[in-house]
Amino acid sequence: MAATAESLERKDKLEGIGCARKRKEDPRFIQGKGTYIDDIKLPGMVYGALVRSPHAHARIKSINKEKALALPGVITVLTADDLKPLSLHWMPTLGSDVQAVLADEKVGFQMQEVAMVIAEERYIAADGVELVEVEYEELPAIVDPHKSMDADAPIIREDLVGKDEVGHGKRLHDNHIFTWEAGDKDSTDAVFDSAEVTVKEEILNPRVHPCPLETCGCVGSFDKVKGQLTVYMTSQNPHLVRTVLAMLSGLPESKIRVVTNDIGGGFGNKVPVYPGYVVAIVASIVLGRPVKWIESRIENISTTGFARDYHGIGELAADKNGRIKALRFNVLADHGAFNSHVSATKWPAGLFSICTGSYDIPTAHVRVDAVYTNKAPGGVAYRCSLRVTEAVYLIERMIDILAQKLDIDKAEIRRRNFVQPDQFPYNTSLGWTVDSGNYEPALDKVLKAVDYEGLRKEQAEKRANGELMGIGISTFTEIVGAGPTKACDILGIGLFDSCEIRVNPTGSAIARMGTQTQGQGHETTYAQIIATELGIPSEQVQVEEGDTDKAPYGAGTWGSRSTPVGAAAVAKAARKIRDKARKIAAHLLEVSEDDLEWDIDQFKVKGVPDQARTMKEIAMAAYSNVPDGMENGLEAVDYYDPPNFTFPFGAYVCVVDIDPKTGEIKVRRFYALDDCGTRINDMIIDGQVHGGLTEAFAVAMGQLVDFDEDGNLLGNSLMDYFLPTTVETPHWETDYTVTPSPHHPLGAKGVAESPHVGGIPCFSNAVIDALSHLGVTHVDMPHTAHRIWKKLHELGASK
Amino acid sequence: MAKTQVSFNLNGAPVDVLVEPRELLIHVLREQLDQTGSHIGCETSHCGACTVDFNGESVKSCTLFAVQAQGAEVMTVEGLASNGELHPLQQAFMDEHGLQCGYCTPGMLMRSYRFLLENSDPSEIEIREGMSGNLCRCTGYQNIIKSIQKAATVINEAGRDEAKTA
Amino acid sequence: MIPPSFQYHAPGSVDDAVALLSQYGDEAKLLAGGHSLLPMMKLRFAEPEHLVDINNIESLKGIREDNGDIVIGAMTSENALINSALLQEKCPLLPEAARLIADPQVRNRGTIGGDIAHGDPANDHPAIMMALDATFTLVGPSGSRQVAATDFYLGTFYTALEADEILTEIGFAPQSPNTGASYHKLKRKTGDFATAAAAAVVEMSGETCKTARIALTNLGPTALRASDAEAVLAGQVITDDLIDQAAQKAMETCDPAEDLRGDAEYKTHMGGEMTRRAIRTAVKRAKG
Amino acid sequence: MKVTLDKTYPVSASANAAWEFLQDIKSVASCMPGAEITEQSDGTHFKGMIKVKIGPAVAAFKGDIEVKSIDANKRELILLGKGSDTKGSSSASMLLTASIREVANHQCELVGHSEVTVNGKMASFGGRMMDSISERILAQFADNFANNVIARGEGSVADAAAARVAEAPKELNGLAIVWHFITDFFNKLFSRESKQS
Repeated sequence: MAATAESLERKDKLEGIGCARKRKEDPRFIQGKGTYIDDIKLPGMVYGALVRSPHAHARIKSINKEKALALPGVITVLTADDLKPLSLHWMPTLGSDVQAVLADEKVGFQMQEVAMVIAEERYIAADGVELVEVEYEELPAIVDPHKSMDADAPIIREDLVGKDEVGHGKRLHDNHIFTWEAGDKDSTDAVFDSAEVTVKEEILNPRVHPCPLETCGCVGSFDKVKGQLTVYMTSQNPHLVRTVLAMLSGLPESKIRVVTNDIGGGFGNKVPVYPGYVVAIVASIVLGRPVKWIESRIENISTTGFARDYHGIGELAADKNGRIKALRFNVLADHGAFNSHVSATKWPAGLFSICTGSYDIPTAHVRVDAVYTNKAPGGVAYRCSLRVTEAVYLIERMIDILAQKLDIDKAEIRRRNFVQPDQFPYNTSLGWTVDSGNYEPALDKVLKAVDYEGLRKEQAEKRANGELMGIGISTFTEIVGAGPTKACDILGIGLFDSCEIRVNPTGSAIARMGTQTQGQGHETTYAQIIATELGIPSEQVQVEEGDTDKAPYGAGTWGSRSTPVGAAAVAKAARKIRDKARKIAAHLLEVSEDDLEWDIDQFKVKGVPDQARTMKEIAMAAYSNVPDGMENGLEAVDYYDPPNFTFPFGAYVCVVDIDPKTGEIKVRRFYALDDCGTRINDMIIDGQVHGGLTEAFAVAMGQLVDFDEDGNLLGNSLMDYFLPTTVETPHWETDYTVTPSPHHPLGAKGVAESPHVGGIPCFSNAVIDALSHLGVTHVDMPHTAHRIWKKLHELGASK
Repeated sequence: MAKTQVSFNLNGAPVDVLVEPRELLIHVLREQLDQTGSHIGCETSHCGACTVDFNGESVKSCTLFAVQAQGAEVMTVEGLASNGELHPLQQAFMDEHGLQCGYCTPGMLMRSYRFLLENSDPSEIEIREGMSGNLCRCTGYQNIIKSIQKAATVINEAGRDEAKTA
Repeated sequence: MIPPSFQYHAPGSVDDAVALLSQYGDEAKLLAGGHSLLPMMKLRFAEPEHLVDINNIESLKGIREDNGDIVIGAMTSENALINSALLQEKCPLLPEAARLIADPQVRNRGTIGGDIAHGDPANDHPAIMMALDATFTLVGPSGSRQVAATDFYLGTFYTALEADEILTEIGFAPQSPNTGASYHKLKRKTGDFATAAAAAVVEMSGETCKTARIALTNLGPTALRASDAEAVLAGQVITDDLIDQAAQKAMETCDPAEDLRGDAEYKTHMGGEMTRRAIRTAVKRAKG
Repeated sequence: MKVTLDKTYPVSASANAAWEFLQDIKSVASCMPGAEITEQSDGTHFKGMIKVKIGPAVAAFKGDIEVKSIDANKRELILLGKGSDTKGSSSASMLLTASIREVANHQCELVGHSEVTVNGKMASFGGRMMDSISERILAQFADNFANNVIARGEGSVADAAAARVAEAPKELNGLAIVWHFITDFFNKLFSRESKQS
């Protein structure tokens, strides 16, 4: 019908939800016109460079600035003693601990910040760093977290001696940070004692680093006359940072402006507040000049925001048919020299208790003990929600180990344990309410797509003539979108998020957000939501983030919050505007609101199609002809506090071939099905999945932040740290099902982290599956050729 | 340290700069000449974010002293579009979602620009090898490869059309 | 990551470069491709007072034939080797190996001379040069001299090159008929140095191996010539079993240092495996 | 980053002559290329420095030397040297057990066991090169040691040795060693194995 064709055309013009439209942010990037932190250039700007500790654990005997200060162009050299009078030599961390801004009498990890040289030029600052003479008294270092709580272990944090807790309950040792537990220990132990089958495995999530291509940095700019501090910085959460800076500096938040501009990737690395930022800002306040500090790549990998370092022991209890009866996970968490682990106040181990995964596990108990070591602080969520990768890795590995023990097919054992569709909303034995899920159809679709049975046949034939082929499966459930403010806060601030929309008289719109894109394409996807909700073409919707003077308060973009929380706020704010628009339309059409129905981009009178007012017309009226008693203007703001997290899930299959003579692993095929609920832009979703899978590949196959026995870093540059190139990176096949979140205004759940979280165990499961007939149940990441060959050689299978 | 004058052509226009011998080309391009499209990602010549076209070859400008550019022809991403028209590669990266955070993009574009001049009709494997000196953390490369394939087609078709009309 | 200050010299001739080296002694360093030296300077490990940039010396660049021999200028880039029609026809081994070095951008700056003169056992050209029986021309204050690749490497980063000498040319005979060559390199990823690599040049007559030259990369203090492995093949009818024996001999030649790439046991076994693969391919190519 | 080295070097002199020299700490130290004793605190404690020339880079270590024990019966000396480079970016320590073993009438051996530990920048970027560096230092030390011992004797042999002592490099010639660091820095590419031992 003509009407349908006409309305379809109007709908297409909007380029709203479901349209794979091109990104609005791309034109500036492809022409080299992005504005990243190191592109900021301000009049009178000077440069800061950090003097860092060569030792993992040492007392500072003396710091001699004289030679550095004598260098022409060096303005000042700041140390802890200079920050003390301002009591800025220590700062609070996001883990309820404190961290030295500049080393206060002692260093606790190699490359710790000791002093900052401020100079007129970048090159002079670097020369100045070489001239600062620091005398150290070396102390024995703890590198292995298993030794942190030894009776004779050296005390890493003398500042905490006598404190029996650091924000999260009782400490058991001077190097202990907290114990966190969930579930019912007694009943879990009971089930294990009487179980038909149990499996147990030590499983490490090694220390890795998110390593975005742009390192961290900032420009602090203090206007002494206005008493106004402007901070340009690489932050995934500018509003929280502003609050932290206000707490630190004593300046009112109204006098602090945090601006992010464009960010060259974050992946969790750009959530915390780092010493370099603080010193640059203090220097700017002291000098009254803009101070720029930019990390080198080596500083980035060595000191800011590592991830994982979770040393787990997984146990499952089951019956002979592979039905899991109980789960018991114990983890030793290495948090480095300060607990700057990013976590909501009530969740010192993040959301680790999602570790029951997609499975109906009636009884469970988990315990996480965090300890200090002489390594860099951190524990950020590397392209995942807090500790979710660690949780999913453990359960997805353990269920394979159980299948191996019972000789049950690894797809079949998952089927037998899936939470069934009619069980949703499903309350896990560790206290979560999973709102929705439909796991079996997803798995079946993937197995069919890759001809799983055919692959298993091929594997059997290959094994017969000594070839190594592995098939990995991962059927994961994520938890993202932190989160309900009743459950989640950081520094007392709830993890809601916000959107403010203004519709201009001529019908275009601007939306300002509390979230912060780092490449996810917010300028495009948020505009698409507004297009669909308000009938304004997404091309005419401008989305702004990352300026605390302009945007409403929000907790930022991490833990896949943008779609579950930010996008919900967009929809809610848009709907408030539509409600007002309906009143104006009724007024213009001289009918009652109830006689109106919304149709794509206009309100029409029911049954009288030609009686309508478009949003464009309504927008103009909002500024000229509103009903009596109504304010002019057409805008709304929404602070969205989600009722629950969202639970994206997926089913992945990976096929690998291993060369037994070299240990080299070739990923033959990787098929990823994701269910992120309502899909806003397929093009962008696919891009996110490709990226997440590639980071999962990097973690599984090569990434490791390594140390020698004295705490010296081994491999902290891109010569050493594994970022795969085009040649190593596999080709990705993507697919999807749609199970909308029942509580999200759009039914969307978030996607960027699923491929990382679900991908890592899928790679490991494939590699270990290739060796399983040799009796191998587990090998730790990273799966390098050397490690695989050694394993094969040890088994006499490297021929 | 005494500064020396260095003169070269940047995106077709002559430029003169005063530099210390130790100043890296990437710093001079970004800070003295305000061409901030080229980025610094690793400083050890591994990531390729600083890739520029140098005398008709792709080089990593973080591992070249500016004094070595005396008399050189240097092209950066800012010189890729000509008289207001995007280069087919720029258009293709946008059409095929060949970028996310955009940080590696100028290096990707400058490398693929030279790569397609070296190999106008590459296979996927040739593209993967030709782009192996540029790291990306966001895209997983798949759409970057698609973008380069699409640009190659566009450029070749344009070439054929010109040949016809000529 | 900012390099320290230095004085920059860009001589236009070998004589001028040698004069500068003689004048400044070990305060001076040669700058070729710079992809090893610059990161070292940025880390402030290397702080030379003088850098002698030899990129402007045209006479050091190019690939030519000189009464039957192939002669390559020391400042010829890896990509120039890869793209040389002459080499592809008369010494395909060299382009094949060059393609496995670093990445495209680095190969535009990296030079064969820099790779050879480091004496770095991890570099690829030293083993290739041994397999090709190449000769190096070194020029110093007292004129020029010739050193065979097999005599050039005295220890890790310790070569026959004197502090005031420059490697100017590399010469070797083109591949003779009924000869096949191959270089197999195991590495972690694109741009990586070899975990282990082997070069083989094999001359066949029918099923019999007339001569064989085999050399190994990153499996000892220098590139290694695997003479014992060569001896196993020479004059024999090539069989899989014989190739295994040769690989075994190559493993006995290996003395690798453990590093993050792998321990000695792994590297030694990989040396054997790469040798096995290099011989197989070379023999196949020799038979055409 | 720890390296343990066991080395034996021939000395063409009597065991007694060698042992006598070995107890003269200042002279022994001067056998260490680039090393010198700057101050003697007491009978067993000294301050000194060692300059290791690494190609164009010079690493100068300042530190303390302590004589842990002198055992005349075993002809054994135990020295502990600890120091950090003047930039403070690296530190090193060496526990040296040196003893003299008689072989023949005018022939003995210097038997050295040393444990070298390096921390900081050098360990991170050059750690796996400590082996060969320590070896070079010790080899040159042994040379100088032998020459010094012989030089204390008489006759043309002694004169020749004395001449060699005079010529001996005062700094460790590590021209090659800079490349150790360079390639180590490069060679670690994607070698992910832990070197903890």
